[in-house]
Amino acid sequence: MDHLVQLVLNGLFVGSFYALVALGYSMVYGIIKLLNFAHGDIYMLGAFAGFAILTFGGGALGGGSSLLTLVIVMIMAMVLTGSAGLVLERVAYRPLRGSPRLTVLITAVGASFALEYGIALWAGPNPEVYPVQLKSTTVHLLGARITINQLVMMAIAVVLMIGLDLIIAKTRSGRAMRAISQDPKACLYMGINVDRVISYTFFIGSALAGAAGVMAGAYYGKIDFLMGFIIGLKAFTAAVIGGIGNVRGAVLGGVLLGLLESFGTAFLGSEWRDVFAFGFLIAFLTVKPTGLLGEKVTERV
Amino acid sequence: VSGCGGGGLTSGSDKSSDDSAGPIKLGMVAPTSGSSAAIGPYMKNGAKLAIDEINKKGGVDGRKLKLVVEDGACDPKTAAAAASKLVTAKVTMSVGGYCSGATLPTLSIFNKAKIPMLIPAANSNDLVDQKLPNVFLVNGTGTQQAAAAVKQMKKQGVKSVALIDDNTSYSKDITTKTAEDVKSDKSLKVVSKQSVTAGESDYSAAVTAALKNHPDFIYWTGYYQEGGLLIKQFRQAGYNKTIMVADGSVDTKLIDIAGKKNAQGVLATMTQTPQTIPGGDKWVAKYKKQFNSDPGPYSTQSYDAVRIAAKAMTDAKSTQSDKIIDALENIDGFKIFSGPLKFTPQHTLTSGGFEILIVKGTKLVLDS
Amino acid sequence: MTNVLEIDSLYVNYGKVEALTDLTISVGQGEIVSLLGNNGAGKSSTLAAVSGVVRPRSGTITAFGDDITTMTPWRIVERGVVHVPEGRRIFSRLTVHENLLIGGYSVKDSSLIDRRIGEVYELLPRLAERRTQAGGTLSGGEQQMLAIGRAMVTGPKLLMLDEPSMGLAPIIVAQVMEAIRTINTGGTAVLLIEQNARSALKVAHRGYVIDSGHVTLEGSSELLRADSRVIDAYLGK
Amino acid sequence: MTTPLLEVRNLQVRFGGVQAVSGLSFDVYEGDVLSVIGPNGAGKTSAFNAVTGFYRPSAGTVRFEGESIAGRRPARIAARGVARTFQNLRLFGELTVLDNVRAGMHVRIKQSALDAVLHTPRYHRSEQRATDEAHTWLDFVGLRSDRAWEVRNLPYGEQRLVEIARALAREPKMLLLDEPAAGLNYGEKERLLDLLRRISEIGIAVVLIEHDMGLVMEVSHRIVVLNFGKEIAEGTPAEIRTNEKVIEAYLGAEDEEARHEAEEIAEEGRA
Amino acid sequence: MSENKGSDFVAAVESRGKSVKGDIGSGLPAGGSDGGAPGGRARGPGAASRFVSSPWFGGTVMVLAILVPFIDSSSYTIRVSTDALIFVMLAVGLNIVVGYCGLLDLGYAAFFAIGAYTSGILSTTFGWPIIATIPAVIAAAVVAGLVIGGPTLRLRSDYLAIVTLGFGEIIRITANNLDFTGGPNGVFGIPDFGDFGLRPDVAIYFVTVVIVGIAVLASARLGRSRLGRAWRFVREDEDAAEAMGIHTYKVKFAAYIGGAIFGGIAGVLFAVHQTAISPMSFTFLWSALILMAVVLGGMGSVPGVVIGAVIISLLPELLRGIGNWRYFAFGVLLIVMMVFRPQGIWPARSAERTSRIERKRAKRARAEVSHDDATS
Ligand SMILES: Nc1ncnc2c1ncn2[C@@H]1O[C@H](COP(=O)(O)OP(=O)(O)OP(=O)(O)O)[C@@H](O)[C@H]1O
Ligand SMILES: Nc1ncnc2c1ncn2[C@@H]1O[C@H](COP(=O)(O)OP(=O)(O)OP(=O)(O)O)[C@@H](O)[C@H]1O
Ligand SMILES: CC(C)C[C@H](N)C(=O)O
Ligand SMILES: [Mg+2]
Ligand SMILES: [Mg+2]
Repeated sequence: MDHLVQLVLNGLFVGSFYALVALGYSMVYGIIKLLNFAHGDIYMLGAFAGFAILTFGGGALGGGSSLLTLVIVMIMAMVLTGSAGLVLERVAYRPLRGSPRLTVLITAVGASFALEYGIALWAGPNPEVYPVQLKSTTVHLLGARITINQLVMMAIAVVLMIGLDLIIAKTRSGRAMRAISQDPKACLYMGINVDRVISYTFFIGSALAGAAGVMAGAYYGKIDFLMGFIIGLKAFTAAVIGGIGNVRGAVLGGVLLGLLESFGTAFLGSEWRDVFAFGFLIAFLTVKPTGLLGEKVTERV
Repeated sequence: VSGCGGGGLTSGSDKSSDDSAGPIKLGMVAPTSGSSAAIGPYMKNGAKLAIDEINKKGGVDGRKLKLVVEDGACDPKTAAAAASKLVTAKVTMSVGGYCSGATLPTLSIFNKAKIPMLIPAANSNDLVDQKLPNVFLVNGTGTQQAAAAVKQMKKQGVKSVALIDDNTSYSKDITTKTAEDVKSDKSLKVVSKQSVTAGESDYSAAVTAALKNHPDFIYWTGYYQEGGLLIKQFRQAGYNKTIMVADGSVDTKLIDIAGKKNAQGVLATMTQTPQTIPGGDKWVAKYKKQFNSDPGPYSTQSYDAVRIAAKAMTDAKSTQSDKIIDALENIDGFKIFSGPLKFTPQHTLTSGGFEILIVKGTKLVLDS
Repeated sequence: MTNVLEIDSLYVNYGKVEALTDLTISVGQGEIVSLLGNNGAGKSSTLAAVSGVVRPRSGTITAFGDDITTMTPWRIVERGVVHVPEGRRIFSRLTVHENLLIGGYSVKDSSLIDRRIGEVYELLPRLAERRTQAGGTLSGGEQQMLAIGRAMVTGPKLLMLDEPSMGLAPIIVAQVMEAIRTINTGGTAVLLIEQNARSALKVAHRGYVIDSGHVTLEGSSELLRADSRVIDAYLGK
Repeated sequence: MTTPLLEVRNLQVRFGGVQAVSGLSFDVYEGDVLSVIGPNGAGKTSAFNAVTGFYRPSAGTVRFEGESIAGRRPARIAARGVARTFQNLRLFGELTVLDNVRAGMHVRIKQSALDAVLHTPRYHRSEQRATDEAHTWLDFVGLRSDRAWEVRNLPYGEQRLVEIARALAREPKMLLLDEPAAGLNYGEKERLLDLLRRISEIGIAVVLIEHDMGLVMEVSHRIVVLNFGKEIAEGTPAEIRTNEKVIEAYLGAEDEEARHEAEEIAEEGRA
Repeated sequence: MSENKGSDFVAAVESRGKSVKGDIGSGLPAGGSDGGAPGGRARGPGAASRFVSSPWFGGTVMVLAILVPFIDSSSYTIRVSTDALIFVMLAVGLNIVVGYCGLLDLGYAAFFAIGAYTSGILSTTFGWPIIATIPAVIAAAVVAGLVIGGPTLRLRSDYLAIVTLGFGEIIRITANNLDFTGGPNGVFGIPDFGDFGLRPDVAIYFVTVVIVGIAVLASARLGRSRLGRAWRFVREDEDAAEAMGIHTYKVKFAAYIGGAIFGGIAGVLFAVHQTAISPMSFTFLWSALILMAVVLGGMGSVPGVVIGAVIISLLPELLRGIGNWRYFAFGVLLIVMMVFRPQGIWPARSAERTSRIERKRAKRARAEVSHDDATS
């Protein structure tokens, strides 16, 4: 029983981390259907930005490991990665907006390489250790252990999800995002500044990834230039499973993936974890071909 | 029918034997990109140090040594291309090879080109299983390391052990061999075997699974990047018994990542290194002076590989493959960091020279 | 300044194809002006150039006294020049109501948007019935109504309609033409493209006939309706 | 007449709460030109979609040549000899005109993948035939544009013709056309009218959805009028034109002005 | 261009018909289908592009490939050329799935792995001659394609992408975990086809040239067949294809299986060439790189895809010289190339050779009574 609760908690926590990265992914993905293979690298960039700020500006920030310092660093890193996202969009994605969708895949992978090896050139290929790390008390929940930090991070994921969901569902910009995702050209007739809305989305998506990167650094303690690769794939998986372009779905997808991994490890052993998770997802999609929350639209002919 | 690339289409290899002129080239395939990109420079510097020393003393047979490094990226295809590039560059010997998986396809390339290999790091048994005459391992094998690990477990009177690897051939090799050794012992039991995926951050699922049956000893056989995280996450999960790591994790970064407190008392199976043997600090200082950084994993083995290569060529009085191989097989007692060198008939080290290290403060030191 | 729109010597090309060559037309305050022409004559291209979706090669476009030739589409919409493109371009996964809201994207005052949407529902009750249905699942005619309604929410001062009667039942065509007249009496100038030349000339004050990218005939609707060339080519009989 | 080619009985199509078609019945006989008219949203396209397999009917039967086809896959129904066009053009935009028409012949081309790889005589023969036939149909519909161009670069009216040629190339027994006259100008409608007649002449039953009354009245043998998913009238053009129910639902009876206008519009095409 | 009729109207329509989307509003977004063609696509085929789509081009490339060892027979050149050819085979195979049929496959390396492992295991553990493993590889690829394609090919776009990605990972991890596949060490000591009196690597190179040459030809011919057209119909508009009686599911299946066979045979070549295979060679990155070759070259265009594969395969090798900057430069170059050639390096050109068509038309005009009296 305790063990089972522990598995659930592990899964929820890992899942909420995936969700955090998947949120930004899903936004960008939703609006321009971009298979943004550089998203994970923006996350990595966020982690390194936080690292640099803490290392070189640590003194100015008081050097303490208070939560406040971390929040400030996180905001700075978010601005930085958000801007990086803007530049990336401008340089590598916008010029290809009228071309077949998959061409952007090339520039995305190109950007991914450039970011990874750019950081490797700058910071060296060795992993770095975060100068400030979260220390946390463990609490017991139904016999399983979880730390306050973990609870906080799960809460952050949920809050962000609700916030983004509201933005997308209720606001003017959100509606514009959805409209662009369906027919960007038609949006011009509506007076929507398509470039700006897409930039805005990229900024938010990348800033979220940056925030997740700083959190990963502060929580796990280790960062390296390839840290974004696997999590980028997981975020992609979560975003699709959740239902394309649906941020609520992205979070659910992330959590589902986390739980699958946790239970897969327990049932089949850790070496079969991903086989279990992917096997389940494939089976799931065959039964429900539009993902967790993707609505089923009878397409008109 | 021969082009500017040299060699014919029909000859056994395109390596022409220009024996006499110019420096003797030593080739090294090492990762400078990909997930093991950090290791490349360590190996390269180690080899460079040895070459400089040897050249300062007049080189081999009056000819200078020259190092040619190619990126293998820890990827089989890239490594194979790198090896071919070295063949084309006419290296006399190979002193590289870090990832076993990426080194395997290079064996036949070097073999067909008749280039003897001294592999400084990669150490899967599969490398010597093909019994290729040109392949020599300078690092202790998984079997030897597993034996050292089990010896330590017994010494501590451990009853149950959890083995964790990272699913790569090197790592799994050690856990498999360890499990085999453990099986032959009634008092000891493997209660959990886990394989994690390198490159992730959260190993709580594996940690939970490993701790399910309450082991008194954990042996991690992967690299320090994940090793550090695992130690930290095991400690966070309340595990306070022994954790031991294998040589891929021996780097002070392990302690940084795990956190100094968490890492205290962590053991490691490792061949001797200058950091741990008396007098080694002089070597370390020299390395530091030349490269302005600390030596890292496999700096020493690469250093030794070059020295062994030089020794063999000197003994053979030739740069011809057969003669070098003969000379290598006949080396006895040549001093390298892991002890006096003598190759077994399988071309592995007679004694792996494995020792147990322990984390004390911010350093890994010999466990006394 | 009596003309809301002045197009002067406009040239538009797609790659090597010249769609408009030296096209000059104008729309006066409170006017309904129709564009007639064969398939591929350049009618849609004219509207596209005005709304900024296509960049002209040369020539000037002036709306309400401002040069809008090189302005971005959203700036042009902000000036009250609204284009209902051919092919409807409904946002298929947004609901009918959301489609109307998007029409109000450039309107800052949300109560104004609500009021205009109310008016649209009144004018086109079919849309009110379907307000939560996804735009893509509407019937062809319903989509056309939505496209027109959506433009009305934008609050146009100059409304450009590209074949609004396409796919509409006769009774609705009459209604739409009536609606155009109503919108126009409210002070909105209208530039109208219609294959249905008869009803177009009935509702319009003036018209232009375009062929191969430039104007070949212009005049009041009565004049055009009586012109033998127009009768032969567009009205029949 | 004998057994109908197409027999639709009590057809129903629903989407969640929307009953798009509720209990529609009609027959199509060989040699027929049948028009389906009705207000926007009456369920005409939905009925087409149910007949051609794109929507699954929620109830009712659809028989083609006596065999039930309701709920079959569109490809299967098409293979039996039912071809259609779409209300919004559904051409293969990036492919050439010829390739678009060859699509219609797909099921008739006898050629295996191996033939293609080895370039056997059978391959050359079948390709040749496909090309020839494609030209025949394009000539038949009177396409003037170059057939080697990507179809999306053609003027709209020409694209309509390509879509019809593609459907004809299927050599169907029955052809369903969803608003083929939409977006065509006067002259092009005239040509379409002629084309429809010729299609009927070569023995293909035509079912037409159209809002252009001129065309409908001119070409149809019979007309079925739908409203709210149900048939409200059926008869010859003359009968339908004077049917009060139809005038009320479709042409507008309350409003004299609108009715007048509608009639005028109807007249226009007849010229 | 059309010599018949000669009316001004026809000429006008035709000159319009040639239109291509050029510079419609700079920086404006264009939704998928509005994207438009690259400048010149619908223009009459220029000499260069006519050459590329003619059999001469294939022949020339083939001759060049055969000449490589005679120009530079260094071990390195032979190796990277062989690698590039194998990559060409993969790209051409994936092009069937992605380029022709429009199915986004992110796990293509799975079939590559299945081919390599089947061949590797049969030839080492069971001692089969390598050539004899090819039928078994084809069978294995087909079975795998059926198993994974069966339930999933109904999925649209990115859901299919995830499923294939998952499939790729499942295959790799399974190979890593099972004993008979050699676990993480994989299979080694794989024999070659025999040396035909040549240097072993040169012999492998020539065998590869032949097999890949056949494969490229076959895929190009498939693309110009009934099945190839059906793939493109499905890619362009599934519903319209269905309405034409094309069983879209079967057609997608055919593409998927076809791709699987190409991938499997490429796997055999890879196994022989590497002599040692392990799960490390079949990672997601590989699938992504193959896909990139297809997109970079020009989806659906066989010459394009061949060029794309050669670039993706050789570029990192060419960049070896700049050391640590290698992958950084690779990334930047990818972006630059794509921004300058957004449709791919050699995009598919769907326009047919006008001459042949016009010949037909002229013949017809003579032979038949024209129905289109309405036009004149
Ligand atoms: N996106 C485009 N790419 C290439 N050519 C185009 C494009 N849009 C229009 N054209 C060409 O420009 C010319 C003018 O087209 P336009 O759409 O303005 O005509 P139109 O008068 O609106 O015709 P229709 O009545 O068919 O809508 C035509 O020859 C057309 O083929
Ligand atoms: N997938 C769907 N989901 C919900 N409602 C639908 C769907 N498809 C059609 N409808 C509704 O069913 C009704 C009938 O639509 P249909 O397209 O058949 O009309 P139609 O008679 O063809 O009209 P028009 O002449 O305007 O094309 C419409 O009110 C439409 O909104
Ligand atoms: C730690 C290293 C000696 C292991 C090496 N990477 C291998 O794969 O064999
Ligand atoms: Mg138009
Ligand atoms: Mg309809």
